[in-house]
Amino acid sequence: MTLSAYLIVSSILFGLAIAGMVINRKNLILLLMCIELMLLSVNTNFIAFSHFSGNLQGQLFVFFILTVAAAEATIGLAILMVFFRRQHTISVQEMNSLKG
Amino acid sequence: MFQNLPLLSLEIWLPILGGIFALMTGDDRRAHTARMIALFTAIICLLLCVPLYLGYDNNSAAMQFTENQPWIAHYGIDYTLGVDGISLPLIMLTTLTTLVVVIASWRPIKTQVAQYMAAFLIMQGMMVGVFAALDAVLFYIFWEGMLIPMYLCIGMWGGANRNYASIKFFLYTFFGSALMLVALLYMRYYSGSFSILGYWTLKLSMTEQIWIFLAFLLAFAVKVPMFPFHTWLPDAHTEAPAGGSVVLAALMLKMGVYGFLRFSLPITPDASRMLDWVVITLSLIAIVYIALVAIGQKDMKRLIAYSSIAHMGFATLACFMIYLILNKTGSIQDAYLSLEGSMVQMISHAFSTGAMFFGVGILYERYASRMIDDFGGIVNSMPHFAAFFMLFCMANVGMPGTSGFVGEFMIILSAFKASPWIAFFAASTLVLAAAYTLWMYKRVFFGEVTHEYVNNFDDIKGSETAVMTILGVMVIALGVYPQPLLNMMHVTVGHLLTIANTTKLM
Amino acid sequence: MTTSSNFLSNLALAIILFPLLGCLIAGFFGKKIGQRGAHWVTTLMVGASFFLSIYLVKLVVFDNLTFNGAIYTWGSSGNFVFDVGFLIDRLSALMMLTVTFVSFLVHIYSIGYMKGDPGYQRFFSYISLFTFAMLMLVSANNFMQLYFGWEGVGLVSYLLIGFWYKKNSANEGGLKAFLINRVGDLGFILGIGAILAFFGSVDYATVFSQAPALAASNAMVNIYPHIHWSAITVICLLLFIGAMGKSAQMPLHVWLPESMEGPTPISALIHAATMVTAGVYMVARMSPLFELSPVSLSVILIIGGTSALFTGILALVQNDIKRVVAYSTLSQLGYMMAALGASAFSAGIFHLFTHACFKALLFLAAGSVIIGMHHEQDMRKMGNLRKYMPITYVTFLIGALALCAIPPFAGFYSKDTIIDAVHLSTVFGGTYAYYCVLIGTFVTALYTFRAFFMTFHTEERMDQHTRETIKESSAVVWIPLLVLAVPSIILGWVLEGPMLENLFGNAIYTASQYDTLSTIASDFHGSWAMMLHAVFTLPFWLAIAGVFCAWFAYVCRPQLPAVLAQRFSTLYTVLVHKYGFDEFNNWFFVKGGIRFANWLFRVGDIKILDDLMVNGSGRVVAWLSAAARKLQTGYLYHYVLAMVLGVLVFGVWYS
Amino acid sequence: MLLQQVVFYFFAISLIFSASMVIFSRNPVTSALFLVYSFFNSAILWMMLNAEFLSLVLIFVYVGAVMTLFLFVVMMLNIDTETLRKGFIKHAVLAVGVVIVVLVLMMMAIWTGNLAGLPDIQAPANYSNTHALGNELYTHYVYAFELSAMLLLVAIISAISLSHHKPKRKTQNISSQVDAKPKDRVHLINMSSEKKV
Repeated sequence: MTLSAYLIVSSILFGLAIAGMVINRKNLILLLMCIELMLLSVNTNFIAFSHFSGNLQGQLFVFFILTVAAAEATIGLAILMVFFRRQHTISVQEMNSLKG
Repeated sequence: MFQNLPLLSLEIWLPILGGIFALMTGDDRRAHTARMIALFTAIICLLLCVPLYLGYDNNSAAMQFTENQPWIAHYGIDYTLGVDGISLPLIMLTTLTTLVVVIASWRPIKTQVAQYMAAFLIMQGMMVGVFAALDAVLFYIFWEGMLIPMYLCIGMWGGANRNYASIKFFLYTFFGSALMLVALLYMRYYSGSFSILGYWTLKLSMTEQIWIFLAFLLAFAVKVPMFPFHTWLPDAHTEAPAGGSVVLAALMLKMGVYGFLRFSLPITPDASRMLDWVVITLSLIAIVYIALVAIGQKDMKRLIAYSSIAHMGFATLACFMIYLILNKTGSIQDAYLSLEGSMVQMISHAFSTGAMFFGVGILYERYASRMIDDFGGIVNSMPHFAAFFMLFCMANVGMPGTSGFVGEFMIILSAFKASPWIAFFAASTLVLAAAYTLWMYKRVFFGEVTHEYVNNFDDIKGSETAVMTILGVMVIALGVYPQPLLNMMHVTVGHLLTIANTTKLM
Repeated sequence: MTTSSNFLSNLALAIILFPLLGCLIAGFFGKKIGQRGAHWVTTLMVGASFFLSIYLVKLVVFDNLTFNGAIYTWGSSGNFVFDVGFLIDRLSALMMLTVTFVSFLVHIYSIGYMKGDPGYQRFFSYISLFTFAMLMLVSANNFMQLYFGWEGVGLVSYLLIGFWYKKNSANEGGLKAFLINRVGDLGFILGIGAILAFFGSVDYATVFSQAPALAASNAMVNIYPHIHWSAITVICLLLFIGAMGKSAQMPLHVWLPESMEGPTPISALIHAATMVTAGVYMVARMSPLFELSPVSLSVILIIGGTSALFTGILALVQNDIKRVVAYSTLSQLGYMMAALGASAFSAGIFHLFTHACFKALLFLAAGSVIIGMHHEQDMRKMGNLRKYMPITYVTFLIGALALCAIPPFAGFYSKDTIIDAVHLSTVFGGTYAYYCVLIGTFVTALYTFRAFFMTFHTEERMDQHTRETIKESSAVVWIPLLVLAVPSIILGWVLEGPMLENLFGNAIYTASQYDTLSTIASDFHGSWAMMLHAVFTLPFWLAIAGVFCAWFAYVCRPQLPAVLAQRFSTLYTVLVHKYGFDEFNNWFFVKGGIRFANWLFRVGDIKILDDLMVNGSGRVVAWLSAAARKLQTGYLYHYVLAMVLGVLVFGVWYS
Repeated sequence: MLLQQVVFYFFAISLIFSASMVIFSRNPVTSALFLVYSFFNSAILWMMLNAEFLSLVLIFVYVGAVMTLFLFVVMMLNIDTETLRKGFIKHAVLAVGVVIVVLVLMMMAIWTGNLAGLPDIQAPANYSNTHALGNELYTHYVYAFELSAMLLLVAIISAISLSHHKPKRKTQNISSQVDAKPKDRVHLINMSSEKKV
């Protein structure tokens, strides 16, 4: 397979993730899932480049991205839990206490 | 044995370390431990000044006790310390003042003692750092770092309007020094390192000098504070706790004048010579206008704060009056008096004004008010306190035999050389300072007891007497025999005058 | 330095430091040593100083020793060196003797006068401190130390006027005294600045030796563009402003009557005998400078003459016994100044000495009366006190006669010399001053004997209780009176001759063209002859006329003064209001100053700087951020959308 | 080669399908399950790129732990999905626009990127991806590795501290009971007595 094929797949995946964020913009949990999708596409890109250019740096990077993504997902979900406990909803529409 | 110790580093980091230890004692259950740590640290720092003073060579204009470690070598930033005859007295003043503040806060501060003590210890380290730093970045870090404990000090232990005052204080001073950073970076671009002494020898064109001078002027004028930039000071003083006011008046204001001496005069001598009238005019306005404003104050702390501004006007006036004198006679011998007067004025102001702020703090502790009208006839219930306060009032009005006289006398005398009218406006302080200080004294201390509660005031005792005695002794000692202090700075001042009198234009 | 001059400096040091020691002991350990301890310590110390001063005068005047040198270097800066040092010559030695003499007697007197006062120790500490400061002033060999003493006596005067701090009028009087003195000091310190600028030194010897060269070089001070004044005149005028403040010359005289709020011994010591004469002493000490500036001599002469006459007139309408004496002090200070202006420096100092004795006597006698009257000072409530207080009566009479320049009392010699000197003076304003001092003799006699008659003669006007308890004061009070009465009688007779000859030696310099005293000296044939000659002079008869008028108006026709006051009501009002100086100062400087200060604070600091500039810039930021915060909806998805769009724009831009 | 292409296209299409189901599905549980499925698919793709270790990590760690967490949270929280989906169509237009721009940009990058020259290198038979990664990770990237470990630790602690409830105890508050005064308990009020009409 060529590099382009992988890249095309991952960019479609990325586009879908963005679309998902725009469509499901009120559902916090789906937003988190879309972020996971984005990371997946990015990771695929990294691995493809790593493979085709014959070095390991890309994979190492993915390793660290996975670590960070795991941490981010955990904390994101924890925040979500706290938020739900307080507001009894996960609608992003209710999250406007940041408004200046 | 002391020659091998990095004394200046110790003077900087020991109090900061002490502050951290004090913080570690946590809440008020271990307040006494925090107090003891603070006292112990402050005493050690003061004792460290002894080898500093004894080891200092009065006959050398070079920086002494220098320490030099590469820090961020890539950008030419070094950890460089050193003192000369201008910074050494100020460092000694800093350590003494902190000790006095620690003693004075022994009883009045009852909540968050550890944090309070830590703030002052850390502030002490930072301030010594400002006076000892010979690297511009190091200087800048200490310069700004000092604001944080002070900000916390006003914001946490302050009076009713403390939020406004602390934010005003912080923003004002921070805003002032931003441009200074630009100037420092600009000069780094040409000199290749951040060494302040390197800046002194840097050749600069007139345009560059003027811009750099203006940037410094803004930074230091806010800090001093000079006339149109002074309104943060009365607010900050009014709201700060007594210790905070003392440090603010005794030390922080000195930073501005120190900046003029360390940066403006030697780095931009030609611009200083050209624009000396700006500073002189503003200083004279400070002396006359601010003194008049002080007369009308109803709040004691505000009144003393205004008197502080007027007194610092003397110091800045003297810094730049040297150019008028040099233009007239061309001999730097005539300008010594002015510049040394400025230094003495700074040190003496620290004692007299600091002591007056303590005095108001003592009254505030007895009856939570700073208003003149809330007191009256205090001499009836607190005779010893009244006697001490009279001494400091007299120092404030420049009575011979007290420290306040020395600086004023030297500056007014040299002012006549510059111009009789400058001397006249400067000397108007004799009348105006006496008017506001003694009128306040009369309303607060003399007369019949006007409020019932005044009768119940206890006279000063214990730590309060100790503080007043220390400051009183300093005030008298400096007034009766200022020569040791002057000896310390002769050579340095001469060196500085030579640099300030040498053009930098190519 | 030879051993003898070394000894002289140690002697002077001892004289000066003894009172300081007494002050410190009484001040710091007042509670421990108690009232008796306090007065013993201070009186002994000052007494020691007094006796040492006698010895010093013996050494200086009879053995012709002098000392001029530094004790220690106070400070130095560049080429300028400020020393603390002594100049012990005939002038300063005699001044030290006068100061310690009066101070010693006042110490003794105060033991009786201040009895039972809660601030007893404080009082003794203060007057010892005053003695110290005054001695520092007198013995200085440079302007810095002169200024130290100058301000030091001002401080103690402030503290002592406000000694009874519960009395509001006392506090205000003290404040007023201090501030007006400070106005004078402003001129004085500028004068010192000018001296340093032109001579490069503040040492008397250096300054005096260079002064003729400076006068000859025509150095100028640029007062205003294109307006130049001679440097020596500027220096002298500025110094004289200082003297005007301290010696209460018009128009800076207003503080002295107010200073009578202090205890009476203080009025005697500070506000009659010593401190207020510091200005006279200073001008005499600076005679080598003043002699070079005819303009300043004129100014001194005119101001001195004016003060001598017009403040004397004010004493005519005062009813407070102390105030009468206070105004007479003002008037006598005017005489001294006029003498200085006429270049009769020795005569001025001579009058200073005699005045110190008889005015201290008058004040202490008045104090004795006040003790007797249970601290009542209004003469309208006295009368016929000679019956109750014979010693006070006699001593007051001696003082009054001395004051009125009736021969052979001390005042006659000194005042007569002054009047002659002013008459002979050739500088501008001499004639005016002569008439002032001449009429002044009449006025002096009139008010002095008015007070004398109202107090000691006429019918008894006190209330019943006072009348029953009134009695002669105790011995500690009347012994000093007697001691002071002696020099008040003989001092003039003794000193007139030496004074005209060469009492002060080189300490005083008189330029030959102004030397009025040498003319008088050539006509002088001994004190007896001068006394006998008095009956042929105008001042004598004027004084007699004054005494007679006082007797006529207050003893023979007691209703006359009221009639006169009604007839000349405008004049009377002007006098009662003291020519309106107080009203003007109050209205212009005090009220106006405070109003101006408040206005500056309200408009300058609060409105313009704080509101407009500081908080104004804050408001601008707040307004801008209020506009900008509409962008912050607080909805997460808006931010996400903005981020996504931002990424897209970024991508499109760089693609 | 052909087999590889078949495998690639199958799983690529499957990946895109599952990803679109993630965003279009009405039920969050379905979404989460489809997300799991798309992780599986991409794991296969990664496997084809000789990244065996990472693809297995993706399955074990992501699917095994993170996605389970997701599912857990989704099920635990009783979410009213219907209100959350309002305005779906309205935003779809915007979404399509955004997606088109993104795709165009990426395609442009891919076509103009001159990527054809890179060969598809197949690893030698004894090549161990895990071994190679480990070699790098524990030598050159050891600090970064330690840091990521720290990061995970911090994440664990913060997650626990965020979601940890303090248990509500039902013990008596002695001091407040002692402090209580009669007048706090009973509030007597005066009322005017009613009058008969």
